[in-house]
Amino acid sequence: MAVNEETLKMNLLTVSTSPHITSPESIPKIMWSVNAALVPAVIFAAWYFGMPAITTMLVGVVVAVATEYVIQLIRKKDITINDGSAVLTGLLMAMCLPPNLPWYMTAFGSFLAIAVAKHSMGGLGYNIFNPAHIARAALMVSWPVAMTTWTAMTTKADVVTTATPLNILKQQGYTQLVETFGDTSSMYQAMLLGTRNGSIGETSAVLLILGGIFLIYKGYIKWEMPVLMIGTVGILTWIFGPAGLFTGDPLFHMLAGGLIIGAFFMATDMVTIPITRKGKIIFAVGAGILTVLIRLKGGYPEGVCYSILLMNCVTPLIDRFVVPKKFGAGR
Amino acid sequence: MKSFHGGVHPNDSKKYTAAKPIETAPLPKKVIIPLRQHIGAPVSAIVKKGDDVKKGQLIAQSNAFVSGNVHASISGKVIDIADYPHSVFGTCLSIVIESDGQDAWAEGIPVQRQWEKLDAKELSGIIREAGIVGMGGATFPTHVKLAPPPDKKIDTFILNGSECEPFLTADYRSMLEYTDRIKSGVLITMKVLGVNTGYVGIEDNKPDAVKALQSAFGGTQVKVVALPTKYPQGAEKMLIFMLTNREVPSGGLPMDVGVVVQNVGTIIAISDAVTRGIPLIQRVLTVSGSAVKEPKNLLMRIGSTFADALSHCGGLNGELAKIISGGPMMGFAQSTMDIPIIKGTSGILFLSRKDINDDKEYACIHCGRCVEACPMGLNPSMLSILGERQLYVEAKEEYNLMDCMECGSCVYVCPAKRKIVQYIRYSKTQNALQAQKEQAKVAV
Amino acid sequence: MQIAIMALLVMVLTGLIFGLVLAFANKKFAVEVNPLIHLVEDVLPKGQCGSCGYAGCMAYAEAVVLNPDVPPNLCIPGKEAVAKMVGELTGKTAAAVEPRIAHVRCSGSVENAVTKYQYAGVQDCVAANLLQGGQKSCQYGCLGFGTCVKNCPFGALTMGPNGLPHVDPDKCTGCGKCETVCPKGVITMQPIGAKVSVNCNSKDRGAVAKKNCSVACIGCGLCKKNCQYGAITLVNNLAVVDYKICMDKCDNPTCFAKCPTGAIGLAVRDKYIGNAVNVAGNVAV
Amino acid sequence: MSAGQHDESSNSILKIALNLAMACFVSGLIIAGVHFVTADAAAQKAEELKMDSMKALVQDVEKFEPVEGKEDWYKAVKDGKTIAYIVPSSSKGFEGHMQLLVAVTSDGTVLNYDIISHKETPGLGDKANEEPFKSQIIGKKADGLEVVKDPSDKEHVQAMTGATISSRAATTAVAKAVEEVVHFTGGK
Amino acid sequence: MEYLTLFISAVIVNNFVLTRFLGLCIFFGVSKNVNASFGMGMAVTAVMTISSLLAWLVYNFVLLRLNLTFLTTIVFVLLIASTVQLLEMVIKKHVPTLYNMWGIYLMLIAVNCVVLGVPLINVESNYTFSKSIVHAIGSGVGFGVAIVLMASLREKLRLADVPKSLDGLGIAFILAGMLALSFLGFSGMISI
Amino acid sequence: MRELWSIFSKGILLENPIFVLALSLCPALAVTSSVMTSLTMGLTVLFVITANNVSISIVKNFVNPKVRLPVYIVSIATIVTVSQLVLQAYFPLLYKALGIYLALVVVFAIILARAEVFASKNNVVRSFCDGLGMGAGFAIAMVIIGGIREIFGSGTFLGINIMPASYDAPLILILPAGAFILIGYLIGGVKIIVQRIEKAKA
Ligand SMILES: Cc1cc2nc3c(=O)[nH]c(=O)nc-3n(C[C@H](O)[C@H](O)[C@H](O)COP(=O)(O)O)c2cc1C
Ligand SMILES: Cc1cc2nc3c(=O)[nH]c(=O)nc-3n(C[C@H](O)[C@H](O)[C@H](O)COP(=O)(O)O)c2cc1C
Ligand SMILES: Cc1cc2nc3c(=O)[nH]c(=O)nc-3n(C[C@H](O)[C@H](O)[C@H](O)COP(=O)(O)O)c2cc1C
Ligand SMILES: Cc1cc2nc3c(=O)[nH]c(=O)nc-3n(C[C@H](O)[C@H](O)[C@H](O)CO)c2cc1C
Ligand code: SF4
Ligand code: SF4
Ligand code: SF4
Ligand code: SF4
Ligand code: FES
Repeated sequence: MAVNEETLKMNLLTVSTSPHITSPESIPKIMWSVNAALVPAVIFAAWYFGMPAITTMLVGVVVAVATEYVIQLIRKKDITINDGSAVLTGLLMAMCLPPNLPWYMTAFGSFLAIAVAKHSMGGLGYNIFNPAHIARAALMVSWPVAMTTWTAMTTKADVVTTATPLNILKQQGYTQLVETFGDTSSMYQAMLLGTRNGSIGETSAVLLILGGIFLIYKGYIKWEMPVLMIGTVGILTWIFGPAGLFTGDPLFHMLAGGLIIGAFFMATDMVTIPITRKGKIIFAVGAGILTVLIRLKGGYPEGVCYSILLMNCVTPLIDRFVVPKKFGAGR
Repeated sequence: MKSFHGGVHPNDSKKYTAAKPIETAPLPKKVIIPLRQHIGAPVSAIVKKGDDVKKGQLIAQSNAFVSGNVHASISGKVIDIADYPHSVFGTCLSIVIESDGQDAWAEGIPVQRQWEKLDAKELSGIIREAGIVGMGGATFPTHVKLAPPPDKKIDTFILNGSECEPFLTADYRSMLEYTDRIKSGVLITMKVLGVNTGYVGIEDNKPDAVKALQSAFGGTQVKVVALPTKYPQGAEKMLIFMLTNREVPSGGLPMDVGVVVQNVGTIIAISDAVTRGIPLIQRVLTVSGSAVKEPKNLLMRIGSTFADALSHCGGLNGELAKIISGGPMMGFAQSTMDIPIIKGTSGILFLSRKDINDDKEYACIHCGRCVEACPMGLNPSMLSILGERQLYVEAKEEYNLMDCMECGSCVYVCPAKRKIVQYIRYSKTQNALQAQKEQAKVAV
Repeated sequence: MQIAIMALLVMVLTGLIFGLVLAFANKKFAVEVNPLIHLVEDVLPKGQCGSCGYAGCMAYAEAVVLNPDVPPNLCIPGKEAVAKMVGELTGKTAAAVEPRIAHVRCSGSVENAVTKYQYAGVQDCVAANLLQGGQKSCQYGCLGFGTCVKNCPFGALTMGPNGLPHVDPDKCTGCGKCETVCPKGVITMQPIGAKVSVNCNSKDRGAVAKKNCSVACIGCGLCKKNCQYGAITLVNNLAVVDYKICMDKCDNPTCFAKCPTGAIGLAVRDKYIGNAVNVAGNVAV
Repeated sequence: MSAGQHDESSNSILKIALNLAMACFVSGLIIAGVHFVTADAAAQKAEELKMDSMKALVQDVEKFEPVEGKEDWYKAVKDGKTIAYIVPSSSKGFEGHMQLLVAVTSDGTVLNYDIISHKETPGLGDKANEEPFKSQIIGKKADGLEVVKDPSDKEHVQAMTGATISSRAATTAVAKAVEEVVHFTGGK
Repeated sequence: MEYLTLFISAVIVNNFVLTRFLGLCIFFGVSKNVNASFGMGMAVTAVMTISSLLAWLVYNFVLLRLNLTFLTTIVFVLLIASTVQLLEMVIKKHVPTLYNMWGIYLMLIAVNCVVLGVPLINVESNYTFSKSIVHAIGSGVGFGVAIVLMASLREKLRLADVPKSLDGLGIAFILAGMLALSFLGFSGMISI
Repeated sequence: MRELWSIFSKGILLENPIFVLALSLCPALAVTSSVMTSLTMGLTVLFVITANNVSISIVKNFVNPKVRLPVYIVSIATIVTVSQLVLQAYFPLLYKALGIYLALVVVFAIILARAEVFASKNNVVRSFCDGLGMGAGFAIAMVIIGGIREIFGSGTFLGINIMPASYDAPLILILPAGAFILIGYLIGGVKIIVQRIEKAKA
């Protein structure tokens, strides 16, 4: 007995409400896993686009983390830059930018993402809009020319300005698009592997899907979301093809633009999407529909960013009306 | 296999004690018997300081129906009646008995009785006399449950053998070792209730218990069913849903769907009281956790302290961070070891730092895990946020606060480590307080 | 010129038509709202503290205007001045409001009081109180999580580094909100100008109280003996001052001089000065 | 108790109406007066403004005369000869309608143009009214007025980076004006 | 089709609040909760439609004919204010349920930018009678959509840890900015 | 005199119509993409509000309460129409730049609000000061917003290039989204300043 009393005296027991055990998941663990899931695509981008892409990603991450640090210092809050969420926001934002963007634009975007979109609303967990996308949309209106100037790596040394596949589609039409690649199968191959033009992190569909599958396996994202969002885009683009109903090229649209990275990594940002599974499904389908609407009808060639932001706007309404079924409420 | 919505799969940690037969703890030198070991009207002492009492002697009672008699668990002298620490209420008026070392039975017990010869009313009377309350943790007086109001037609009895809480193995060992008493207990209860259908629900991580009870109940109306292992399988609403496909309505009780659920320990106590005349003075409990040297299943007298239990289990094994009365999901953390074991104490856990998680609490990131884990179909995220902002009325009126059974599944899965259950309890108390105030206002 | 005349004509016609329509409609569809309500609401301090017993200032304004039984002096933060104005507006006479101020009846700071466990949970007194009455051994003492601080509608409370709330006498309006939210009933409203005050809330027997906290009231009764006017009584092992007697009769209080623990003392308002720090510094052990 | 209660007499319907009518009368007086004073100045300024904007399009000109049978058309006259037609035109831009004033010689060469209202993005689409885009269009005839995205093609109009739609809108509107003028004059 | 385009354009693509800055006072003032915002949206739509209708008639049959367009502002504003006041009185007396739903907002909008702005834009753009009505309804619905969205966002932020200095109006503006940023996705979709 | 000064000065900061009272927000966004239009609108409102306050305080006793609102509106509309006519005649370019918002001055809540809460209860001199102060507060706010938007969004001030040639202006500032966000932070900033002042006073 003496043993116990002594221990008790030296070290007061902890008292808290039940439950007393919790699962090993934590926010930093989730955030870092998502970062890890992006690594293959990041490495590919560094190889394919070279130094400019590396700089952009670095600037994106560093400025995001620094901004978060300074704001938390000013607001006298706990410093949480280690939880990986700022890193993730910075990285995802950079991955949605054209590789040759001037560094100050990247920095401005990172700053906006963290300072305006995230911390003005209270920080991690409170933001309503996807910070990375808010930053992208803001950059898009701030420097539209730079944001739509794409450099392609024909050979390692030779950089020329060309258009992204979606841009070609919007401006010149489908036939021209296929011609650029030679034939459809080499087009699909380029789209899948990522040897095509586009934002830093969006090109390699395979690696992104790989990362996404890792997250699904870990249970950090729901498989329904990417599948439904990409599926919706596929079905709708197939139906509303350029030459009448059911003449579209769904495969192209599913692989093009930021859809893959958006569907796996951005439409799944739990902070800014509905909380229930059903709500998440509505979100994914809605985002898919809006993406197609903007791609086919809108002024911009790509709509993933805006479709996710628009669905962010309606998320509180979805959460209000799509609620879990209470046990015992009658069936 | 069909299952209820939600739930979680914590590491069951039953390996510490699952293979350990129930050991009878040595006679305690002193017992502290709280007068509140049940839900309902409080009982008052009918002995005074200095009185000699015998084991099984009635020492506190109440005239109210919803109440539970209290008996001396050892023989000896009453040395104090005062406030003592209590595992649920903080402190409680308790009768302290110093053992005379005799452990002598009170007059007239034990007896031998043939339960088949008694009618339902007599059986029910015996159960009431014996001070039996729910031993699954809720400590609701059993005779009350067995006497439903006439408009509630009971047609099914369920024995809750799921023991879904991690660490605990008391019910499991009891099912293996006290199979006969369980059988008679169940049959007695069914006779009292006048029902023909009975179920025993056991989680499928205890296959030998399923087998043992299946052979025991062979040839009776009682079906023994193996249920998927998932917390909180043992919560009565889930159990009833799994076994009978009935949903206890929101705010309702099992009797609203014609069911009565009892815990294994309760049933054993019923059997003991009816067949041997022994009131509820002892119970089986699990002493476990990584901070205890020899985890065990113990049969202990009501009123023994947690310190007694620990000393029977070889003392501490390294640094102790938390003591829990009950299981890790729903039990109560204690600040001292001088806490008496009461009728509802199903286990005592001595946990070290590594068992518990006291990570920093983040803001909710709306991941929705809690929503998916909640067996009651609530939105725990919202409940916690509203609690945090003191919007408890909104939590009650728009987010079904009162339906939460505090099972803790939501907290278990939350990556932000939010203290959801505490916010919920906070909101519940604040709402109750507000209701009281309003009543007072109306009364004025 | 012609246009100017036309314009004049159109304008006058417009005015006449709308005027007629409105005036007619006014007669026909009139439903009066009492504008007094807004006037009264303007006068109220808008702390929305609820000390008047209504759900916010607007609700009280409505009640006091429409219901002749509702007295004009229910707004405690507004003190007499507001009561008088509301009275004038509504034509009701206001009884005097006794000016009062919050008083924290606990000195069980981090150093003085014994702690029984490490609390891990929501940093809120009501929430902590759910767990065996909180981390302090003394069941009556301040828990120090600042629920009162968070709830004071007038920002009059701050949490001191010693784990006790501090009342800013200049800001405190005596609304009593803190009194209602404190789960331990540590805060009471005390008349402004009280001479002495008891800085303890423990109803434990002396020995227990002493064990739990070095500055507790042990109910020894020395203060009672030392008060010649009989203003002090012992209730549940705790000294209680009858402020009315005390303030009316006593000029030179001596009751506290003999107190062995210092649980009773001069009600000097600024006894905590120097202690006020922001709430963030509040960490209960 | 209520502040709204006045003596009943002032509340007769007519009185109320007259009250408002009175206010309107005073207001009418003032407005009519000011209008009387400013009307001429306004008309004159408007005319000046129009001339200024037309002068900006066609330099060295004596006067502008309305073209008969064509609403809002003007011809720029110098030494008694019509040197250019000033024609309003419009087309659909990125966000909405774009209104232009185009100066075209009678043989269908673009002299100059001015976008007088538009909803294009500032800093992007609205550059269609500035150099260097403008000089690409000036001097071209109908066949050159087509937007391309090939820097080597000097025959046609180069799209502004990031604002192809606006480029196309401006060019189309100009081309429309040219066509109409050519149709009107017969291309001489 | 033309009407549909006009309608959709007014509702989303050229949303008055988010791209043309009209009616911001109520947009920020009444967007604290979803139900109130919904009522407000309906009230604005109703009032806007009625006043556009009357204003069109007055403008085309009186002011234009008499060459008195410089009186447009004053006549319109009087017209609208009186109509709203009349409407309010009538509803209050005869359709109390409707009044409870959005009557309280009526007076708020008697003098407000959108309600005056839309009729003015209608006559300025020379819309036909039916086009004016469609435009007014579309603008009202667009206003309703924006204010309800805004309210739902603000309701969510009520539970967030917004910095004290931004709490309230500040964060509402920032939200509106982000809402406008999102709505840019629709730009170029329809041009009128 | 002191009292008049305090009536005047509260409109500038403590009760600034845009940043604090949040009235008349539309022009603060719609016509502030350049300093010139901001200033014109600011001065117009300054004029209207002052003139109207004076006018209302003169006629307040002759107005039947049943038509108070319409009469006030007539007063405002008259003043606005006069401004419209004058601007149209002498500054047609500015008239065009302000567009429909000039007509909308009629319904800017701040003007009616001052008429209702101040001018209808105070004498001419005080109402004049109040109008001047509120108008000045409005105009200053407009110029601040317009200044920031023009300088950083276009790199110019009053149309003159002032930023280095390498300055790459973010267009967001002259678009709706940027305007909203900018004003959001300005409101936050003013709130902090106002609180500081009030604290210092207490
Ligand atoms: C006020 C109250 C009345 C109850 N009445 C009955 C009853 O009439 N019949 C019954 O079967 N159970 C009754 N119970 C017990 C519940 O069914 C259940 O056993 C108890 O709430 C604890 O369940 P738990 O351990 O699942 O939380 C009652 C409980 C309470 C709190
Ligand atoms: C989340 C939760 C889990 C529970 N788990 C068990 C369990 O594993 N075994 C058990 O006997 N009772 C469990 N209970 C209590 C039962 O709901 C129910 O109250 C009990 O079986 C009734 O029997 P009793 O009155 O004999 O205690 C649990 C209750 C809750 C709320
Ligand atoms: C904020 C923003 C504003 C835009 N505004 C215009 C515009 O005013 N006119 C235009 O033609 N294109 C505008 N665009 C670009 C179009 O969406 C489209 O991408 C462009 O016309 C393609 O032209 P490009 O092939 O020259 O890049 C804008 C894009 C953005 C992001
Ligand atoms: C699956 C997943 C996806 C995420 N996607 C994004 C994203 O698209 N943009 C972003 O800024 N942060 C993203 N985050 C990080 C995090 O949620 C973000 O920092 C918060 O939105 C900021 O409060 C993501 C996190 C997870 C776990
Ligand atoms: S504790 Fe309550 S809210 Fe949480 S999972 Fe259990 S029932 Fe649901
Ligand atoms: S599990 Fe935790 S973080 Fe996730 S939604 Fe629930 S409360 Fe929020
Ligand atoms: S006085 Fe304040 S800090 Fe202390 S217990 Fe009461 S509410 Fe908490
Ligand atoms: S300290 Fe208490 S009584 Fe004083 S103002 Fe604050 S809440 Fe009211
Ligand atoms: S200025 Fe208030 S609504 Fe436009």
